[in-house]
Parts: sequence; C-alpha cells; structure tokens
Amino acid sequence: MKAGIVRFPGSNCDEDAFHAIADHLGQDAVYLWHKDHDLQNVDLVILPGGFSYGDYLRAGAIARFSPIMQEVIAFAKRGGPVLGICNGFQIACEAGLLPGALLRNASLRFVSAPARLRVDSIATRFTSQYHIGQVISIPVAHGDGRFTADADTLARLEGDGRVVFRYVDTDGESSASANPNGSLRNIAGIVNAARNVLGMMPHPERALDTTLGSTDGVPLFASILESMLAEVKA
Amino acid sequence: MTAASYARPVESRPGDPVITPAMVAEHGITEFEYERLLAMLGRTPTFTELGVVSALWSEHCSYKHSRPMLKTLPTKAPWVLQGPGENAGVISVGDGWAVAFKIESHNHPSAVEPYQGAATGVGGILRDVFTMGARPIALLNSLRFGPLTSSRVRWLFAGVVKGIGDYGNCVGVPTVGGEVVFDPSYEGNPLVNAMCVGLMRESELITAVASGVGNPIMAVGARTGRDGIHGASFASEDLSAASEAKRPMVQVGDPFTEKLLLEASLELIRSGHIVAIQDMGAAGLTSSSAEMAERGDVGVTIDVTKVPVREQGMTPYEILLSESQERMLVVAKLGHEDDVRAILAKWDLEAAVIGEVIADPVYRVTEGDRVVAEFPGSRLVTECPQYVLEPKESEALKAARARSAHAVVALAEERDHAWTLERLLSSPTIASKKWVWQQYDSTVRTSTMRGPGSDAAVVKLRGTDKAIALCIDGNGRHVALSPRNGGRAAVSEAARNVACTGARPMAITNNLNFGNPKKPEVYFQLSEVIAGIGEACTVLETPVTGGNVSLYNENPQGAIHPTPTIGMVGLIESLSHVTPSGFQTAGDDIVLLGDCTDELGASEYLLAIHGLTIGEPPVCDPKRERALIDALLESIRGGVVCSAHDCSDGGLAVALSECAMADRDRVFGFRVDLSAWATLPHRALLFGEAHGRVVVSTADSAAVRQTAQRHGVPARIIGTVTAADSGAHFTISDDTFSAPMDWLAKAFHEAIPLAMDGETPAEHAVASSHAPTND
Amino acid sequence: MTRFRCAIHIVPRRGILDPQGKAVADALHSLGFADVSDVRVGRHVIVETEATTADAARARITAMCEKLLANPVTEDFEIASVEHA
Amino acid sequence: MTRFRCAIHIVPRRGILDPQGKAVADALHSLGFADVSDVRVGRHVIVETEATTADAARARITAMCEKLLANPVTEDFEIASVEHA
Ligand SMILES: Nc1ncnc2c1ncn2[C@@H]1O[C@H](COP(=O)(O)OP(=O)(O)O)[C@@H](O)[C@H]1O
Ligand SMILES: [Mg+2]
Repeated sequence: MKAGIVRFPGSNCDEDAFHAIADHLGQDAVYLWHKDHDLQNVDLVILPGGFSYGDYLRAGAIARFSPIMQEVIAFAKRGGPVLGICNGFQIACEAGLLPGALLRNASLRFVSAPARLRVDSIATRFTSQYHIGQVISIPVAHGDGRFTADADTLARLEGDGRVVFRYVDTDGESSASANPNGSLRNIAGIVNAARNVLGMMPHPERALDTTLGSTDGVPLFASILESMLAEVKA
Repeated sequence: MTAASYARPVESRPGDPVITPAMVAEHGITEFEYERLLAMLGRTPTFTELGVVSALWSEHCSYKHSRPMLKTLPTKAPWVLQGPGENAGVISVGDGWAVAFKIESHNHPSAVEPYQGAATGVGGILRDVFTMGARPIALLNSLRFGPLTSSRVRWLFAGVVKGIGDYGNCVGVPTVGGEVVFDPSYEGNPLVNAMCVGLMRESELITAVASGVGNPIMAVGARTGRDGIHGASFASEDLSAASEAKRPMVQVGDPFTEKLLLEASLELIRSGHIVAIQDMGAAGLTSSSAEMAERGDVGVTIDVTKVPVREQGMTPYEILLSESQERMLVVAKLGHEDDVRAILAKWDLEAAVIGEVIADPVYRVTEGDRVVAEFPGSRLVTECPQYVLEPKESEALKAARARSAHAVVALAEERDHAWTLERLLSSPTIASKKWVWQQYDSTVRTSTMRGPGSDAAVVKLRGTDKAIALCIDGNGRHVALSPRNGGRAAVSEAARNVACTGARPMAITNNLNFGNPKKPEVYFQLSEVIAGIGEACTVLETPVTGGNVSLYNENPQGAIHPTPTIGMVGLIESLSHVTPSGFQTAGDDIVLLGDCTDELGASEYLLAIHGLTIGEPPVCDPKRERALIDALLESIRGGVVCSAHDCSDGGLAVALSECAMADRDRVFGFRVDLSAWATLPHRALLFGEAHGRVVVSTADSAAVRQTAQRHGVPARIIGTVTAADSGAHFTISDDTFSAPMDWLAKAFHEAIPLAMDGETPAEHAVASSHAPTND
Repeated sequence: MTRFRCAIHIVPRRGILDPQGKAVADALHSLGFADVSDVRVGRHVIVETEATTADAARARITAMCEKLLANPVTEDFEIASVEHA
Repeated sequence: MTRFRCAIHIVPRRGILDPQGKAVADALHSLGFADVSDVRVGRHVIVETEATTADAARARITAMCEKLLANPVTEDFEIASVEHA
C-alpha cells in the first residue's frame, strides 16, 4: 500500500502520520505538497493534524482551496479512501467531503488529554478490526473540536450508522462529562455516505506504541491495510 | 553603496529631535554611560545612535550587572559542544546526535499583556534553538504568580497559560513540562520563563558569527512594524506607571509564520547557502546585527530603506529598534542570494538583502546614501560598562531567617496531621497542574514517553534506544532566605528530578529572575545565587551552557523572591531505564533514600498553613546529592526500581501522597512507619523539605539498600504500597494517623480547577477589567 | 477603479451554541452589569478593495463571504457598509 | 426600562500586527480577489441590555468595552448602533 500524507505549511502531525505508515505499518508513505497537483498514485490520502494555514479565520477554511485539495476531493469522489485526523477532519468538513462543522470547544480552551472512545461502527474500511461497542483510549489535542450539524444531518448520520467514534465515560456511556469539547451527540468521528472518508478529532497515530501509552490506534491502521489487500485480491 | 557611504560623515536626519539630557535619561542611559558614548564617538550621537545604544546597553542585552559574575560559572565538559555566548547551548548525546537548549524570560511583557507576552516568549525561545540548526522537539515553562485569590492574578494566570499553549500547539512542538508557583512575592511581577529543547546531528551545528567580507546580510521572515519598540529597555526597568504608558508597544505573535520560519530556517541551514543566522529578538535588528558582527570581529553596513516594512514612514530609529516577531537575520554567501530567496519563497516568506559584511571595523547604518549611525566596530558592544557593586544582605531577610520555625505555634486543627496534609495537597503550589497542561499539546511528535506530571519529562530520540529527561526547577522562597544554599538547591533539585526518571544529569540552562541589581541587597542575592549554582554544577558535573537574566522584577510594593530557574537536560542510556514517579504495584516495598531532618524552615507548610516565609532553609550539600543520584541510577539500571519520586515542596508526607494518587485513574494506598525518626519534631518529619531524599518503590528492597550503602547513602524501608481503599496510613511510634485516598486526591486534583472555575477563559478580549491601573 | 472600505459582520447562526457570547455575558454579570440579557460574539471583517462602483464592490464582497469568510453551515453574514476609502 | 440591542465593533489597533487579517488577505489573493489591498479582522459583539434611555445604554456599553470587551493594549472599539430590541 502507498499512502500520501498531505503537507500543508502549518501541518504538524504530518511526520507522525508518515511514521505510522512507514514504521508501524511497514508500508510506503510519501508527502503530498499543498502546492502540487500530483497525488503520486497513492492508495490512501491522510489529511494530518496541525494548523494548515494558521487557521486564524476558521480551521481548514483556507486549506480546502489549496491545489492538492482539488485532487484529494476528486480522489475521494472516485471512492479513494481519505483519513482526516484533527485538522484533517476540519478540512474535510470545510471541503464538503464530510457534513457538519467543527467549532471552538465549548470550554473555549484547547484540550489535550487521552480520550475514551466507543467504536459505534465497524462497517467501515477504517474500523473493521475493532469490535462494535469496543471502548478505546486515543489522545485528543485540539481547540476546535465541537462537532456541529443541523438536525436532519445528525439524523442521517445516526440512521446510516455513520457515527464511527463517540466520546464515552468509563462505563462506555456517552455522558456530558465524557465530552471534551461539547460535540453534539458526543461525536468524535464520522464517515461520509460512501464510507470512504473518515474524519476524527482524536489522533490514532499517537496511539501505536506501548512506550507512549496506548496502542488502541493499531487496529485502525490494520483495518485500512486489510481493506487494501482485499481490494487487490478482488 | 558601501564605497559611497564611506567618506560621508554621520548626519542627523531632518526632523530628528535634538539630544537633551532629559532624552538621554529617558533612554535609560546614565550620565556616566553617556560620557563613555561621547568618548567612543568623539561627537554627539544622532537620535538614531542614541536609540541603538539605549538598546544595546540595556541590562537585557548587555548583562552589565551580571556578566562578571556569570563568567565564574563552570561551562565545560567533554559533551558540551556549545557553551554560553550563542543563541542556545548544545551538548552531544552520542551516536552523532546533539541537543540544543535554552531558557528565556518574558516577565515584563507578560505582566502587561499576559496572552501575547507569554506567546511571544515561546516564539523567541523556539527561534533561539532552531537558529542553531536544531529542530525543536520539546518546550517547558516555569511560571510564578501571586495568590489565586486575586482576580488580576487569575486573569494573568489564565492568559499566560493560554498564550503559551496556543503558540506551541500551533507550531507543533509538545509542551512536556514545567512548574507553577503561587506566592505573594510575585503578585505585582509574574514570572514567565520558557525553555526550548531541539535535536540535531552534530554536523548540523551552526553559529551566529558574521564572516566573509562582501557577504550579503539578509532580513528574513515577517515584515518589520512598529511593535515593541524599546521592548529591551522596557524589560530592564521596574514595572511602573512608566511602563504602563508603553503598553501600545506590545508585540503580537504569529505562530503560523513562526512555523514557516522554522521550516525555512532549517532548510536554509542545511542548504549551505548561508554562513550565519540569528533571530531578531530583543532590540531586534540592532542587537542581532551588532552581536553577529562582534562575534565575527568584522564590520557591517545596513541600509534601513531595504528592510521590508509593514507600515509606511518608519524612521531608521523605529526600524532598528522594532521588535516585530518571527524575523531572522541571515548572512548569506555572496552570489547565493537567489537560492536563499527561493527557499523562503517555498515557505511563502520574504528575504531581502539589507546590507553586507565589510572589512573596516565599523557598525554603520544608512538610509539610502545618508549615514544615520556609525560606531567604531565591536566597541559598540564591548564598551558597555560592566558594573561590580558592593553586595549587602537584607537585614529584613536575615531577621526572617533567624526566626525559629519550631517556635511557630501549631493550629488546633494540626493535632490531626491528616488535616494539615489535606491543606497542603490543596495548596495551589503543590496541587496538580493538570488544569494548566491540559491546554498544552504534550503528545505531538509522538515521542513523549513521560509528559507533564512526571518529575521530569522524558522524550525519546527516535531511531535510537535513548531518551532525554527534561525539567525546570527553582524555589524562590528557599533562595530568599539563604541565597547561596538556594542556588545549590535549585540545581540539585533539577538533577534529582531527571535522575528519578532514570537519566544522568548532563547540563543546565538557567534563568535568573531578580529585582533591581543597583540595590545592594539584590546584588547580594544575585552574586550568592550564581556562586551557589556554580558550586552545585561543578560537583554534579552539569555545566552551564547558557541562560538568561531578568532583572528589575519589582514594583513599588517591593521585589520578587530572587528566583533562579534551572533547566536541566539528562540522558537516558536505554529506554528500559525509564522510570515512573508513581507507585506501580500493591505489595511493593517503599524505601526512602536519604535522611530525614528537623529542618522545617522556608517550607511550603509554613507559608500555606501559617502564612510565613521564615527560618533557616534545609541545607543542600551537592556531594550528598551526587551520591544519592549515583545510587539511584545504579539501582534503576539494575532493574530493581519500580518508581522514584523526589521530596520537595511539602516534604515526605506530600511526596508519598503524590506517589499514590498523582494519576487519578490509578490510585494506590500506602502504609508507612516513620518511627525511626520519632525523636524529630513530627511537623518537620512529615512536612519539612530536607534535600537529598527520594521515595522509591521496589520489589527488591535488599538490592536497593545494598546499592545505596555502597554509595554511602542512607536507605530505609519505611512501608509498603497498598490498595487505594486502605488509604494513606502513617505511624510515628505512638502517633498514628490515616486518610482516605479519595479525600486526598480530591484536594490535590480539584484545588486549581475550583480556584479558576468561572474565570472567563482568557480571550485577549477579556483583559482590561483586571489591568493594574484598575486594581 | 476606486478604493472601497467594506465592513462585514459574521455571526454564529441562531440556535447554535455561542460559548464565547455566554462567557462574555457571565463576565459582564460578575462585573456588575446585571442588566445584560444576551451577548453574541461574531467577527467584524474590514476589507479594502478596488472596484468600479459601490455595487461592484458589494458583489465582490458577497462572493468573498460565500466562498471563504463565512461558514454556510454555522454562520450568517451581512455587509454592514461599503464606503469610499 | 427598555431593552436595547447594541452592536460593537472591536478591531486591532492600527500598527499592531493582525495575523488573522494578513492570513485572510493572502487567501483572498490566492482565490483570485486580486483587488483586495487590506484586510483586518476584529470582533462584532451584540449586547442586549436594559436601560432607561438610548444614551444611558450607550454609556453602559462604553463602560463594558473599557472594562472588559476591548483589550486596551491592542484594540480599538466603536459602538456601531444602539437600537430598541
Ligand atoms: N544566567 C546565565 N548563565 C549563563 N549564560 C547566560 C545567562 N544569561 C544569559 N547568558 C548567555 O548570554 C547570551 C545572551 O543572552 P540571550 O538571552 O541569548 O540574549 P537575547 O535575550 O538577546 O537572546 C546567551 O548566550 C546566554 O546563554
Ligand atoms: Mg537569544
């Protein structure tokens, strides 16, 4: 598998994503420069965390217009898998690849902490290796993570089982106290209707190494790889 | 251009004010200094020259009251690649890898505009590190505030924390540790010290030394505006109505531009197109260009009309002294200008040739063809007077030290030591700082093995089996009551903290936060502290690779506690040595390395419970600390240490409690018997802050004790780790007490959130209601 | 071409939680401004641009808002003024 | 007492760096809005408050801006409108 990690000038989790693919998954990884139009025939696009273009106006608002994003949008429309992490999730929403928006945390404070998540859908190429309802711990680190969408959109997301991750407490309940940013319905991650674009605020690439704490991000990358291999066979 | 301006005499510009004694004074230049300036120039300075000198001869840039003392510090060791005198110090960590690190203060700007003041402080220290060729991999900070009961203090605290977080989070450098202390002495003068640590290949080290006659000097990065003009001299005056008036000159940080500058600078350095690079920090273009020239012993000429500006009509004076952020000064190789521009353009930044390195030893500034300032070479930097004053200890502090801590009458409630322990755990200085570091991204770069909350942060060096341990420490209260001992203690505590994580202490950077050095009492503190730091660094073999001095931290109400903050870097030889500070397994033995004493003076107990800063502080003996560290590291490498945590604020009782519940998701209990010290006053035994002590939990106490004995370090089994529900249990012969863990944990974990509850999160908007004038 | 200074208001759409507005309202209450009943915080953007006529300028600004300045999912925008700069 | 809706503009003071404005201007240029010469981004605050007269309301709002809403170090404020709510 060959993964392309988009590098915006203000990306700062790009090296971590590269490391996850190249060293933890043992697959090919390349950087995709924001000023380029060439996707270098990658099988997977990762929109990494960071502050794409400073994000002073609105997280991801400017990034969606970059040359590389035009190609990423076309790639996604063709069904190509796209993983948007943190800022990548924000960009995917601004770019219309995912519904809704990510607003300033309700606390108005940046929040950096391990987050407890419940896997609410394993019917995606990103989560097949988890089991449904599994509670995992993955770090969050963001100031604008409050997922917001209108009632219809929320109903559609829930109805189609497109809410993939939810913030939960120790008992696996999506309680208010477990919600680090005020996201509606404690939503931490969603997929698009075609289920080939996943956006999530938590950082799975930071949960791959026992010496750093959690390894709960491993199944996510393993799921992606498995789905690729399956496609190759088919 | 150079040739042309040679012959030309210096002219003052039309519209420049005439130099008056009042104006000279306003520039913070004494009559004596002005005489020296006249002698150096052989004529009256132009207004522009006066500005240049006021900046370069300010305390902040010239170290005129501290340099002679700083020279006494030990700075050498085989692993030191770059000592003091550069933007940052550099040490080798083996395998061709090197670590660059430096600490810098932004106290005065943060007192006026906490959000921007703290943010731009982080920006400055990041630039000091990546201008050495290192990629920043960690940030730390050391903060001091007055009591949280004051609304202004809460506003300062919230603003500083948000400013530090927003800047580092955006650039993508994890903030992995630091310290926060609340003490009345900082009420009017908060301290904001930021430390940055960077990683590089030894071969990539570059210094800020101008060289190569004819080489172009380029301004790189953000444009120059009217920000923070006189910031440098501002940082060298007591905080007063005068500095209030300078508020509009506050600098605004742009972390996104900083990130671009970081990537572009590292690319520039690797490209081989430049010979030197330095950030335009305090006193901006003036100090960066003059310092670079002085280090290289060459001349420079700069044409201010070539400097990219943000606003029209800026005068040479303004352009030279502007402290606009996110700017660099670069000496490029002649003929490589376009290569430099190309690299900057890739990152959407500008680079402009603004001058060149010249043979004749002058520092010359032109405005087009007009020469507006010209100084005889490096004398501009070297002629700044160095002051050596008569030190004299403050009578008041002598008297405070003379008071006996044991004479302090215990409150009725104290009959139950559990009450006292709970009070101490909820004292903001001791309580968990999670409220702070939850706002810092501590895990970006996926290398943080131990983040905030550990004795020292542990950051692994990817591609090796090694890690570095980092911490900042400095107890101003101890220093105030006994400066030399306090200097020793600050270094020793920092060394102890990195050792607890399994690291060998390697080197320090330091920030000296003091009051007005012209006062003999402050000068005494400064000289004693520097001597104490030197003594400890010599014994512990942790040379000083750099630092920063922040003086005049006082206001009409008085000066701050003398506060040296020590930034320590330690090396962990193998990831298997990384050791946590909290208990790991119920049933483990608890061993105390080091001895308990009756030293209760200067303790957090006296301040938190009795509101007193008195008594003789615990004596710090670097030789004993060295033995303790050697013993601890040998046991850790032997694989017999499950956890290690040093005793500091709050003493043994607090240290044990922290080991048990610092991680609220994994709380333990413990049962200890301290009868061996039953003859000591129990307050001193439980809450005294005697140095040289580490609480270790182990499954093989015999091995730990044998190793300790071999190093001549006292080691005693004082109890066992238990399950959370059996609580904390203390026995001192017939005096026993216990406390439920959830009660202690609540005190420790909720004190600061409670104090800050309802405080409007610091948007920079929510500011002026608490500004000094309205207080 | 003449230069116009255009002022734009971008505010969080009604019904969408505005924590900043709430925080400011709370702060105002604690400062003794008890009469304050509601606070909303949005962005005030000033754009200076060249255009042939004021209407042309207004049209450009509308395009800028729709394309970049306002988020159609959560924000409403209004062009407050278009003046000769 | 009547209720007034008051609109306040808070903008970065001239001469002070406005990273947000700069970022937006750069973005607008790259989006083809080449005619844009300058952008500044501030806050648009709407306060609803009770007062006896419009002037009284205005006076209260001024006090709020000086005490809380605007940062005297970096920002200027202007009361754009005071209307019956
Ligand atoms: N307390 C100190 N101990 C040792 N060296 C110091 C100390 N304070 C400053 N220095 C050295 O003096 C030099 C200039 O100080 P620095 O803070 O870098 O100036 P600037 O604030 O302009 O960057 C640096 O090399 C620094 O390491
Ligand atoms: Mg420096």
